Amino acid sequence: MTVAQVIFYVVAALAVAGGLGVVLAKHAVYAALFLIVALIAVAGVYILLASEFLALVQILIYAGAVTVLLLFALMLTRTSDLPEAMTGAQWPVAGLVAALLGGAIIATVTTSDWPGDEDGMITRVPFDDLGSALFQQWAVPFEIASLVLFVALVGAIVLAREDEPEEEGE
Amino acid sequence: MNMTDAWLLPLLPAAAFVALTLLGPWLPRKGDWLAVGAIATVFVMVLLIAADFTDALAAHGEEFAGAANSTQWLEVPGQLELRLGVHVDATTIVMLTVVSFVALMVQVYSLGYMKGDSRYGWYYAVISLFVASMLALVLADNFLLLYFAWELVGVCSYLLIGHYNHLRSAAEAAKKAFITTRLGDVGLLIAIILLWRATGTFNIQEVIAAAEAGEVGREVLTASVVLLFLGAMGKSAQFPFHVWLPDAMEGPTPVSALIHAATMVVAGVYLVTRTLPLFQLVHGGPELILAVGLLTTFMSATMGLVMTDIKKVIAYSTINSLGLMFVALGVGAPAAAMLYLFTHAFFKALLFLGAGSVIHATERQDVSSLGGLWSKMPITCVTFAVGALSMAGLPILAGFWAKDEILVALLDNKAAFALAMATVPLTAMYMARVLILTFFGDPKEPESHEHAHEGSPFIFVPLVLLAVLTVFAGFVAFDQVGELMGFPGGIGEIIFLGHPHAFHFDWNVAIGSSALVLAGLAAGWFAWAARPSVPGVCLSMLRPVHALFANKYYLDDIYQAAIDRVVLSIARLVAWFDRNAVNDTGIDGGGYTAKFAGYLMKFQQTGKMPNYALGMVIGVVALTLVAFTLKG
Amino acid sequence: MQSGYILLATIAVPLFAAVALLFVPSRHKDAIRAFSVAVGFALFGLSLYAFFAYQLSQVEQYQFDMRWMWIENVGILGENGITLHLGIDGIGAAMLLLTGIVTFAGTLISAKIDYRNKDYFILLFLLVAGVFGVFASLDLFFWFFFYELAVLPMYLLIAVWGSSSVFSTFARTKEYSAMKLTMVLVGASVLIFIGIFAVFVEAGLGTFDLPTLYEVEFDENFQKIIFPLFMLGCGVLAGLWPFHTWSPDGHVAAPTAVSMLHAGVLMKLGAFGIIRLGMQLLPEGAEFWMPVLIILGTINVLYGAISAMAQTDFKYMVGYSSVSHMGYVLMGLATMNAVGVNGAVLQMFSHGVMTALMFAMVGSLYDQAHTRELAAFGGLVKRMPHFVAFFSIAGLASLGLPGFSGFVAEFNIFLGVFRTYPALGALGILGAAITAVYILRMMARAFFGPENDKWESLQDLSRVEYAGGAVLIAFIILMGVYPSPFVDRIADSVLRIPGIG
Amino acid sequence: MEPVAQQIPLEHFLALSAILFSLGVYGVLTRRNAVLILMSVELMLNAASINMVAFAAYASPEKFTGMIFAVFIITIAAAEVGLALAIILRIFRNLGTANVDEVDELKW
Repeated sequence: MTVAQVIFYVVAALAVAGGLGVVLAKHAVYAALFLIVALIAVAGVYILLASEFLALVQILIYAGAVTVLLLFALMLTRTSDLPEAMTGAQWPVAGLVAALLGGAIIATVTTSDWPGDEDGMITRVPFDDLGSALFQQWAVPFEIASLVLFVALVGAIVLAREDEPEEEGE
Repeated sequence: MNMTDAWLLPLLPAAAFVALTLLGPWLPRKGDWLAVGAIATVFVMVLLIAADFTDALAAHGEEFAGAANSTQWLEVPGQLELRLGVHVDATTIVMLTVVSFVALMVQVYSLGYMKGDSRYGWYYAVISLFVASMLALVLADNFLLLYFAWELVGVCSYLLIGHYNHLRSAAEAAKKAFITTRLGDVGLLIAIILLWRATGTFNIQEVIAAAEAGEVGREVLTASVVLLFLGAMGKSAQFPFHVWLPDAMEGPTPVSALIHAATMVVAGVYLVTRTLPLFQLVHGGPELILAVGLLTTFMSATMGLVMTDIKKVIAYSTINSLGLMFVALGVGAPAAAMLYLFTHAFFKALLFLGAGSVIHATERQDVSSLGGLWSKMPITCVTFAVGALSMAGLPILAGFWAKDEILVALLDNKAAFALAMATVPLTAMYMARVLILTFFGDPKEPESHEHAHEGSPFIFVPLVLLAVLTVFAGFVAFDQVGELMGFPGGIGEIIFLGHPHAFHFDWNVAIGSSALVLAGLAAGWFAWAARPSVPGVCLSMLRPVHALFANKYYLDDIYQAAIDRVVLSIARLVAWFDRNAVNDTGIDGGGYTAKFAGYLMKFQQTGKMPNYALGMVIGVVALTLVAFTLKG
Repeated sequence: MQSGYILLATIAVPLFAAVALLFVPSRHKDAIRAFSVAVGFALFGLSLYAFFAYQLSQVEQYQFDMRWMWIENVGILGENGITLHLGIDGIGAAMLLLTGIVTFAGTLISAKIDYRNKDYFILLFLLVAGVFGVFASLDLFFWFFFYELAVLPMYLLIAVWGSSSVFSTFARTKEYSAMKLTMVLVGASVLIFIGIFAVFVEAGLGTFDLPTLYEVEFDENFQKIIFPLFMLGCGVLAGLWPFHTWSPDGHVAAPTAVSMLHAGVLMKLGAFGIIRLGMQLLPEGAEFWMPVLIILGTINVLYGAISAMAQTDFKYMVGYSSVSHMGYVLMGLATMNAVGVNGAVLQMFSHGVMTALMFAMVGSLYDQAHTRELAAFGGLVKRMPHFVAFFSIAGLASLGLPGFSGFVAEFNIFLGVFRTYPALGALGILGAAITAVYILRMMARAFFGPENDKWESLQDLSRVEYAGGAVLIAFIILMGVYPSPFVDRIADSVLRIPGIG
Repeated sequence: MEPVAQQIPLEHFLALSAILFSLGVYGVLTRRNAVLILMSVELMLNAASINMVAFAAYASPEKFTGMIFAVFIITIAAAEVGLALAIILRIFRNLGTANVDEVDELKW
């Protein structure tokens, strides 16, 4: 077993554990913390896949900004301090279905023949190549993405702001 | 005027009908002169055609079968050709003469009788249409035109019976007449189509020829003949279809004279005469006619005896006469039937017109409110008496010759002869009864008696003319009379359908029947004039029998019940079934099923997002599994 | 001069009239009336012209043939893929004339409508355009398009301008009737739609052009499977038992002119479809299934007539009599011989004119009396002599009285039926006798007898009703007395239908 | 661009992605709190990203399309979280709860 393999299994185990925590944790804030674990573990997976840039972005944006936002949301929507049921009534069916789905995907994955898999070789992508591709070949989608972000921002503000007084009369 | 021009005959009154219908209200005198003029012209043309016919007869001898002329009406190439055409032979000539003459008399009579009627113009329009249809009926060379005209005379009869349409009874009677005859017509139409199917033609002569050549299957022929006879029974008011004719007296009296005595009701007799060869090909065919005729004759005589409405008595006497004609046809004596038809037209029209004169004068038609009219209305009285005695069969009057002719023809069939003889005194008795109760004795309602008076010349001139004919028409049976009138071989050539010397005279029968007639008349005189208490005594002794007769053997009630209880119940059942089973259950059921399915399905719309999400995922999983399975 | 533009005009004129009406302010009610009647008259003239300009004994089966390309050589569509192909044979010519007559009479009668008459006429003209389109189309796609166009405006016309009926034991609201009519007919047209596509695919020519498809000889089993789709799908619109109940309810609920058009013309679309799609496309299938159709037709005749006898409502009686008379059409078609089919087409025409007249008259009475209860009337003849005369003519025509169109048609049908199924023919004739019973009962009860004082205020026919009725009666009598112009055109085309012996 | 020998089969990455994705699905289906559902969605998004990147690295390194996709996914996720947060706040303000199974106005 090579070092890379060891690292992979450790990281994968962390990611799965984090995921389990997200969906099973009894407390919402714990779930958020487990999410951070999972996200960081995924960043580790990116590094194993020779995409350091992605790993960085993952940690900065996901594990940082997004999670903070989620924690804010939790804080803002807290109704009471009383412990309440975190899991809905359909969890047995959902568990079965999710297991089936995962099993099906894994079965498909393992029985399929994937290209480039023979030697376990991967190719490192230089930062500058990625950057130039993003701003040349993918310039238009990139701009659109910025627009999406902008619209989302405006939309969030519109949705979240307080109602005008005259609208309350409904 | 040639025989082949006979197709013009119906067109004249038809044109008068169209003109009266469209322009009637704007014509002077509402256009009655048009109608009378048309029929008068037709009468003259009929005489010309008859002359042409006798010439042809003289030229060709006994082989002469008649002249025909037809035109195409409708064609499906190679499949079907319907033609309208006329055929003139001896029978036709007799019928044409009767129809045009009686129609002329009745139309003239109506000038006086219908004067002041609120629908005077319409009356003349329909009468014209009737004459046109009736002429077409007797001229028809094929079953199609015959059926066409057959139905048209039916509808004219319907319209005229219902002439006084503000009366519920008139409306009901009209309906009854139409529906009853229509039931017979179902048979007629089926018979016509069956014969067409077997022979490929509607032409009457060709159909008969084909049947005689054995081209028509036995069962088909039997069925057609029976069905054909159904049509004749309906039109000619034979038992058990006779119920409509007495009710038809709701119409104006001239209409009764024309349609329900002289012309339309004998259409059945005419039809059977025309197709008699077909009946004779079928085993039991003539016997069927004979049985129906005898039954009708006897039953109608008994019912005529107890009726109190003067017109209904005459109506039953008409059924009686029609029955006799069928009896003659049943024993294979069409000549006798035609002679009776010919003379019957005159004396029966005379009776009705006479009754009409009484009704016109007194506005009563129940014999129990009439009486003693002879002093007020001598002409009517005498002419009516001539008609009644002729109907009874008193010697030398027209009815006597014709009736004896039929009795002679019956000599071979003892039972039938006995039954026919039995009706002779009955007939005489009820004719005496109606004559006595109407014109003799004391007036039962003095005030209406006071006002009674002879009508206008329009009314009594036709009466006199018909009375004269009633006295003398019977003599045409003798060749000598015909030759005197200028017909070679006698008028019998025409009447007797190409059997010129078929007139038999049997002194024994004549004396026997005359004796019975006299006995009947005497009994009538005894019961209703000499000893007025007798009917009451008889009535009390024979109450059930009287009730049976007076209620027309309960046939009307049975029919009414059959329609109200059975037919309408079935109809309501079907309508109920249609509404509840077919519609509400079947058709709406489909809708309700969809609706209920929707009701059930809506509960999967929980509104809870996780449920929807679960559904989606299950779908994805299922699809994945399917894809996975297919991939192998 | 024969030009497909005539046929195009019969479709385009009502469509343009509908569009033009959109731009008329709805307050000009009289102008709208006058315009609509004028359009009706124009359509009458066009159809009359087309009928008489139709040439007899020509080589071409379809005259006024004209084709406008729409979609071609795209995707699955090959040459002549979907074209607006117009043309009529003798059957189409007769039906076109019928539509013209009934439309004209209908617009005349509709002049009485006051409530939103602009919208009413727009919908009416859409419907009329659809009907003309079906009779003139020689392309399956457009055939179906026009078919749906003819059915759908009906929903609004009934639901908005119709009338509800309340009886002692049940009620039929106009919304219910409109919905049922639309649902049943649309459901039936799904069958037709499936059939059309099956034919399209099976032929594999990439065209919806009917004359081209007529040339194709379809596999016998295919025909046997697909024919019932057309038979049922079209049959439902022709009032086929047991899917007929939309018809009495729908006709009763509909406003007068819509009843006239619907019973007079639309039901004929169904029978026309059975000929055009069923018998002409799939002759072997037709031969296989016709025994079923003739039995259903006979049931229609008797069942409809007996039901009509039990009705207590004028319009329901007329509605059920339509079911009964359409049964004769189905019987005639099912004989598969020239005489019977010829009779069926004649009956389509005859019944169309006759039933339109009946509905017009019932409508006239209802507008004044606000009831259609048979038992409520009596002695109408005194106040409304022309009404009674017109209604009686329609009634007598419907019971098959010689001299009126019904006799010619039914006689031909009986001849045809007797050739193949004498027993059913006898039942058919019995049905005619039952018709006589209920028609005469109705007349005796409502028209004659002592006058009911309640109805002293009734007026006789108005001038528009008189005119509309007179047009219809003229054709009833014309066909009854001189049927050759009709038979010559129809028989010629009927003999060209494959499988007709 | 030099190849690196990792000696980890592609299937292992894919399997990890599948497990994470299923966990996310399970979370979406069972969690009641909207914010937690959002977190589960993030898990699913990450699983998808892993797939993209792994395929890019193994199958078509010269194009690195998968990595670009991953960048976009992260971008969209950020926008999505922002919007979702606003919606959740709105629901919370109107209905007084952030539990999705209590928000069932749109039912029969």
